[in-house]
Amino acid sequence: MTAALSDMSLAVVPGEIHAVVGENGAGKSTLIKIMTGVYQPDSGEILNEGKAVTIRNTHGAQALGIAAMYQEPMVFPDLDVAENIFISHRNLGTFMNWGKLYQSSDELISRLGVSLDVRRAASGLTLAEQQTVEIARALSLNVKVLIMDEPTASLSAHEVERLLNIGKALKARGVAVLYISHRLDEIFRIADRVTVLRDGKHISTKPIAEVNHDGLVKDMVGRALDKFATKTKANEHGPLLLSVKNLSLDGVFRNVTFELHKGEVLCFGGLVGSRRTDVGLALFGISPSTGGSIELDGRQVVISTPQQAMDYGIAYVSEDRRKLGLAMTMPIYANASLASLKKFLRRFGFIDRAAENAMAEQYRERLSIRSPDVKIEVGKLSGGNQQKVMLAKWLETKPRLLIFDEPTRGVDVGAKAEVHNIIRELAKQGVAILVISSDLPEVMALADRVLVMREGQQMGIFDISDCSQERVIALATGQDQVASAA
Amino acid sequence: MMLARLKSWEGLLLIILIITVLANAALAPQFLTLQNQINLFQLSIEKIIVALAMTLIIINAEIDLSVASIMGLAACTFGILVESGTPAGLAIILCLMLGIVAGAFNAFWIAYVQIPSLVVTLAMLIMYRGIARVLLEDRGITGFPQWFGDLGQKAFLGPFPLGMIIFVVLLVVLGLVLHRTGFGREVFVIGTNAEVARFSGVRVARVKTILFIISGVISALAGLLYAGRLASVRGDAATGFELDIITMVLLGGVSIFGGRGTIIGVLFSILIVLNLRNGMALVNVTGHIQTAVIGILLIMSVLGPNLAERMRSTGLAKASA
Amino acid sequence: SAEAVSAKKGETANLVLLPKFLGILPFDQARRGAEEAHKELENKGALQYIGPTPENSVAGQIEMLTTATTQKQHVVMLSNNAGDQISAAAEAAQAAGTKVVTWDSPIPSAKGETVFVAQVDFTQIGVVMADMAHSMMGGSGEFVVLSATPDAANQNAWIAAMNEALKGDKYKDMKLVDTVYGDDQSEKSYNAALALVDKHPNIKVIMAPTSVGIVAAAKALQDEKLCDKIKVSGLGVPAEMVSYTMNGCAPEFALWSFVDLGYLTYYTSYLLAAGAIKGEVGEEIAAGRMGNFKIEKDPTRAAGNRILMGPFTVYNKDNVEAAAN
Amino acid sequence: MIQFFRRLHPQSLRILALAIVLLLTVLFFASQIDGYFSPRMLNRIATSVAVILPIAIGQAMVVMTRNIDLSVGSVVGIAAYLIGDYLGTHPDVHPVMVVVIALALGAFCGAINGALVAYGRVPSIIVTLGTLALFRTYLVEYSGARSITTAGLPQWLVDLPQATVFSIGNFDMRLTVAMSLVAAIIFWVALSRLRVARKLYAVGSNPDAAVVAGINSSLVVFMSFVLSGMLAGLAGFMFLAKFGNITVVAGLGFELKSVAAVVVGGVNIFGGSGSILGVVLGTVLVDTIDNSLTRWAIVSEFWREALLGMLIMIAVATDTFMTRSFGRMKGKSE
Ligand SMILES: Nc1ncnc2c1ncn2[C@@H]1O[C@H](COP(=O)(O)OP(=O)(O)OP(=O)(O)O)[C@@H](O)[C@H]1O
Ligand SMILES: Nc1ncnc2c1ncn2[C@@H]1O[C@H](COP(=O)(O)OP(=O)(O)OP(=O)(O)O)[C@@H](O)[C@H]1O
Ligand SMILES: [Mg+2]
Ligand SMILES: [Mg+2]
Repeated sequence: MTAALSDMSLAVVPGEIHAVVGENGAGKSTLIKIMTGVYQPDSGEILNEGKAVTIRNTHGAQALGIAAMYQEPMVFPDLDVAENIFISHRNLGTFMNWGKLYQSSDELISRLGVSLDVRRAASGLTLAEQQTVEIARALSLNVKVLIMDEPTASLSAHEVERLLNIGKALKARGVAVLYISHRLDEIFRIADRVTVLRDGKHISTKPIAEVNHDGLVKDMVGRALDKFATKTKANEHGPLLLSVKNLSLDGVFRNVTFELHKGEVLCFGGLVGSRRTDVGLALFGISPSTGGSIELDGRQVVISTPQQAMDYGIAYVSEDRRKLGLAMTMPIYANASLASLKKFLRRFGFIDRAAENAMAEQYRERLSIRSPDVKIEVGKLSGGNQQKVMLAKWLETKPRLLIFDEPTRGVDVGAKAEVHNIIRELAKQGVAILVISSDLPEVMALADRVLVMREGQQMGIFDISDCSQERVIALATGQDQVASAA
Repeated sequence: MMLARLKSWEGLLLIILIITVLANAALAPQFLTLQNQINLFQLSIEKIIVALAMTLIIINAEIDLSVASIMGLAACTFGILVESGTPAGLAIILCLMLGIVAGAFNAFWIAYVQIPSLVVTLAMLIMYRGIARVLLEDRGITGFPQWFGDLGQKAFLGPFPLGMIIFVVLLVVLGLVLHRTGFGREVFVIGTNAEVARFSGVRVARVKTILFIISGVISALAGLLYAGRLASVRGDAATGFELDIITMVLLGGVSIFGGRGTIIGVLFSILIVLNLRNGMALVNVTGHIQTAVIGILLIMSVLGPNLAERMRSTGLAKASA
Repeated sequence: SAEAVSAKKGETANLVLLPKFLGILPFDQARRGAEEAHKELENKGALQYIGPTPENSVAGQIEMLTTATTQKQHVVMLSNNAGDQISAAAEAAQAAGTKVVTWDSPIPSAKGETVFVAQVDFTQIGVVMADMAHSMMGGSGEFVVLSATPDAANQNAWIAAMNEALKGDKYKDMKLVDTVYGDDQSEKSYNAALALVDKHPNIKVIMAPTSVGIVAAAKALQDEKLCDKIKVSGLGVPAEMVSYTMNGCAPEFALWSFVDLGYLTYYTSYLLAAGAIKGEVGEEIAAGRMGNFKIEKDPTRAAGNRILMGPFTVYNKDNVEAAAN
Repeated sequence: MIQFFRRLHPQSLRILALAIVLLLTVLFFASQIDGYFSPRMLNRIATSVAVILPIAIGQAMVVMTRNIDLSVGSVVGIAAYLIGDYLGTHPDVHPVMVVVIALALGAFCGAINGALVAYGRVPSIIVTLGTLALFRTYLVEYSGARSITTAGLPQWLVDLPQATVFSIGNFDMRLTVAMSLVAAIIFWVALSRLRVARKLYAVGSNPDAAVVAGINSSLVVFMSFVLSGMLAGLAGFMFLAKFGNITVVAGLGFELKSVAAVVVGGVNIFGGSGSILGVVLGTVLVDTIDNSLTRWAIVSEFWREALLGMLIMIAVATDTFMTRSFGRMKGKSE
């Protein structure tokens, strides 16, 4: 067994935002889990204000003023939002003061500029909302060091902006912020220093002024990488595949109308909670629509179960790989073949394990999934590599229509480029692609056309040549209405 | 990694099994006789047959507490049918169909209405047993055809009675289904994370329905074997078997949270429990102590490796510090 | 008739005393009786007292009988809780040379059973139960039965015998309105007794032919201050019943000696093991301090032989205190 | 109406549904059984619920942490028997002391379970399946086949089931019922108001997150078993007082009974949610069905169990459907 992390040195200074970058599986999350006492280091030491300390558990970390937001949001689904925020506070008295609890959480939440009912049970929260809860939780503690592990992975431009502002505000208050992200543009905007990890090793720590994008990527990946360009013109595409008219789901979204051709990439832009995911789920038959029509190849179809959707050649790559995407305790090969198991069945329903393995191996190479073999439990992989396994699962179904929901959530620059290449490649092969993404540069890089949603309504659909990041943001936030009203 | 772990679990069980067998052979002279070896299976044959079905159910992250009541219900129904003049062959078929219906009824609430299986089968444990009671009231029924009793008691193939053959056949069939087929893979995936399965196009409700029907029909079959072996039935037939069955499955290393477990592990666990009970009985250990020993073994089989693991890891930490 | 067969001391007879389950007094008393006889006869073999758990009684008894067969025990003394379900195992035991002597509760079909040592005549106990009810109710009115489990063969036989007796002219004004089961658990029997009282407001007697049921019912009626209206009777252990008999909740009940039952069963089994008797009708045995007993055809079952122990004692205010101590 | 649903917490929806089911059940039996609405009937159900309620509350707390305690029946048996035995030789011990001993005995058994589950990391179903047998075996061995009888108990204990705190008309508030209710209220308040008690929900809701939030999950799980054992000890004391005659089978089957009460009471069997009020309603509902069936004239003794199972299923199903449709109404109103 190799060490997940070795020879790591890192110093954080009050009032500084320190970014940590590295490929998937580089050991970033492991590093912070050590700093917060979730894991114990096998060797080495942690110094706090010059003194060596041992952090045995989260409490030890909290006592030192270290708090963290983890990559996978850690919320309690059965508790309401307010309780989730204040769960780790110790000196709030013996008895619950619900009134005060709700009041303080309301204040915290509104300080973040979000609207979220603090009395709601956390079970219904979207990933982004869960992240909001985590931020509020970290803020509520009087922290000296705040660690954020990919806080923006599932946020859209608008929320990212807000988060970065919170980061800056904390910095101004003298808090040391450790910021982990795969979105390099964010890092250049807020970080003071940046540390690069590769394969569990410390590569470099430099002031931000001394590094540029390409240099950083080179440090991370060990080689140079093309920066992905913004598309300005739609690609050629084939005949019409999907035609959606006035698609609605009671109380969730209404009147979504678009067409999608073979080989075309349609991106759904919008704020978190704008119900893009729900449109995807309706097309995939998880929560069937209650109004409107779906036509495939010119024939009207009803999709009420995922099996039906898959029979029509539709695939849906979920945004929540932990809960909906992968069987974490099962090996890579079993996850990869899950959606296309039928292909590997022989007489009497026996699985052709050799063929299954070969397929999984092939994807391991093609998507460069970092793992010694395909028998590894998926849960043991880093986030980005898990994402690739999920992709493999759906690619193997050879779909005609592929719905990607946040396809590069938590994926490093290198892998992200690979995923984008795969998507382009698929489009070239004639697969119709629908990408739900909160990452605007990603939208700009992939889309032939862009559909923007806000609060369950379709705000507009336009060609990439008419599109700009500003226009998407304006439509998604409703600023265009403000503007036209003024 | 997972495979290695499972292997080591089974290795542990195998060691326990060998120790048990050796100790039995040393302490009880009659232990190694063929008749005793057959008796050892025959006395619990219904439980171990149902344990195989229960393995699939628990790996699927469900539980079926109603198995023993379905056994009783099938046995009593058989009694009533035969008593009222139905040919025994037809009665057998009707009872197996009853098992299918009972399993499907469980499945309806669990898979389609989505009430947790623990809740549903707890209620059905009471209800199916109650129906058996309604059928037979305070009577017992005997006087089944000779051949039926013989099937339950006498050697069927070589020295082996029918029940043992059914057990071996089911062991192989269910083992293959679970570990080698697509259906088995789906059982594991649903047990690991049912939502992931649903989002991958697995017909979750259908798989669960099939499993509970399998459990129902195998329970009914076991109930019939029970009726044959004892050549009589009563309203309380097979009462309380469910906990023994679940104990065997869990000792076999099947995770109660679903997604993990092997048929081989359960086979070893069955062999351990049967041999241990038989050995203790042969040296005149009373029922309570037997149950307590199985209980201790159940706890220790998980606790022991856990403690060893912890000592190893703290030992390592100390060594490296 | 022939001489009663006496036991020769010091033979080797391996015997197993197998009660319905372990942990309750009557069976333990039977063990004491058996141990007494074991010492008395200077048996060179062993006497095992083993039993299943209550929740696994049926399967456990079958398992233990089969194991005893494997061990080539000479005789298994069985208080049968499995009804006819045990007959296959009992027949297998007989075929392998292990005799099965039942006591307390027989195998209903007698298949696989050598002889049943009956504590009382089952017909007679029916009459006594009917008589006790008769005297407590003043000869007329409604009464109910609170039994053990629906499958308890001896209770069922006694209740059947009582029903038979009730057909007599003497009892024509008495009506048995319900039979319920307390499963020989205190709490179930207690609740069942109260439910009977609510369901049948006019009952005068609760007849409980089980030692657990009768105390539970007596306690329930006493707790609810109903003893002046409704009486409890049946079969009970004096030590457990004394306070209820003295305060009038259970003025009369019956029981036999389980110690004696164990003692007599042991003697019978010892003689069978030694080959001194075969268990056939007409044989007579000398059972130590208890005197001579004859094997006869069991008149209360369609088949099977029995040794009738008898008599039993009806306890009331006058004798219960002495028996309790 | 819409406003009303809007303001309700999901947990309250569940309780509302349960209360309606209970009401329907009571109304149904009232139409079937003469004199059903009587203080006597109320007393019967109340005293019967009093014994099982503490066990159900303890079970609920264990279930909330994603565990299960199948040993409660054996703990009840041990507590009832050992205290009865002890009182036989020490009749002068103060009643309060007796209750304390009962709680301590139960807590001790619970601590064994809790230590194995929380610190030994053995799944609770395995631990408690084992201790279910172990505790019972200990009792059988210890008892030497003797039963505890009322004759060996001090008079105050024998009279305890009749002891009445106050009476309203013909309804007597019995002391055992009061004790049970007080226990329920204490735990109800504690679980909704006491900060440490909220950790129970947190641990059951998301164990990983609990670790990260700095909650000592092991301690929480351990304590839930100790409390469950303690409450089973209390139930054992009440069992002894109520039934007086204790054999080694005392409390047999309480494990499944308490699980039934807990799941009917709306505690999520997968942990994280549930309320004591729901557990009280669930316990009362199951016991009401049970007690009413034994008094329903047209139902023969042999039909009782079948109907009990069926009615529990109907209650659970009705409650599920109602909770879901209330949830939908609430959703629409938002
Ligand atoms: N529970 C675990 N057991 C063993 N190895 C693990 C475990 N979790 C992570 N690893 C391994 O440790 C290494 C570092 O993982 P880590 O999650 O810290 O990466 P990361 O830099 O956060 O990546 P990402 O950007 O994808 O989140 C990876 O190789 C991963 O496979
Ligand atoms: N576990 C789940 N099972 C089924 N549906 C889910 C689950 N988790 C989330 N969803 C669905 O996904 C939706 C989340 O989509 P949301 O309303 O946030 O729109 P979105 O535009 O996709 O936002 P985001 O950018 O956060 O993905 C939820 O409203 C819900 O319907
Ligand atoms: Mg990470
Ligand atoms: Mg989404």
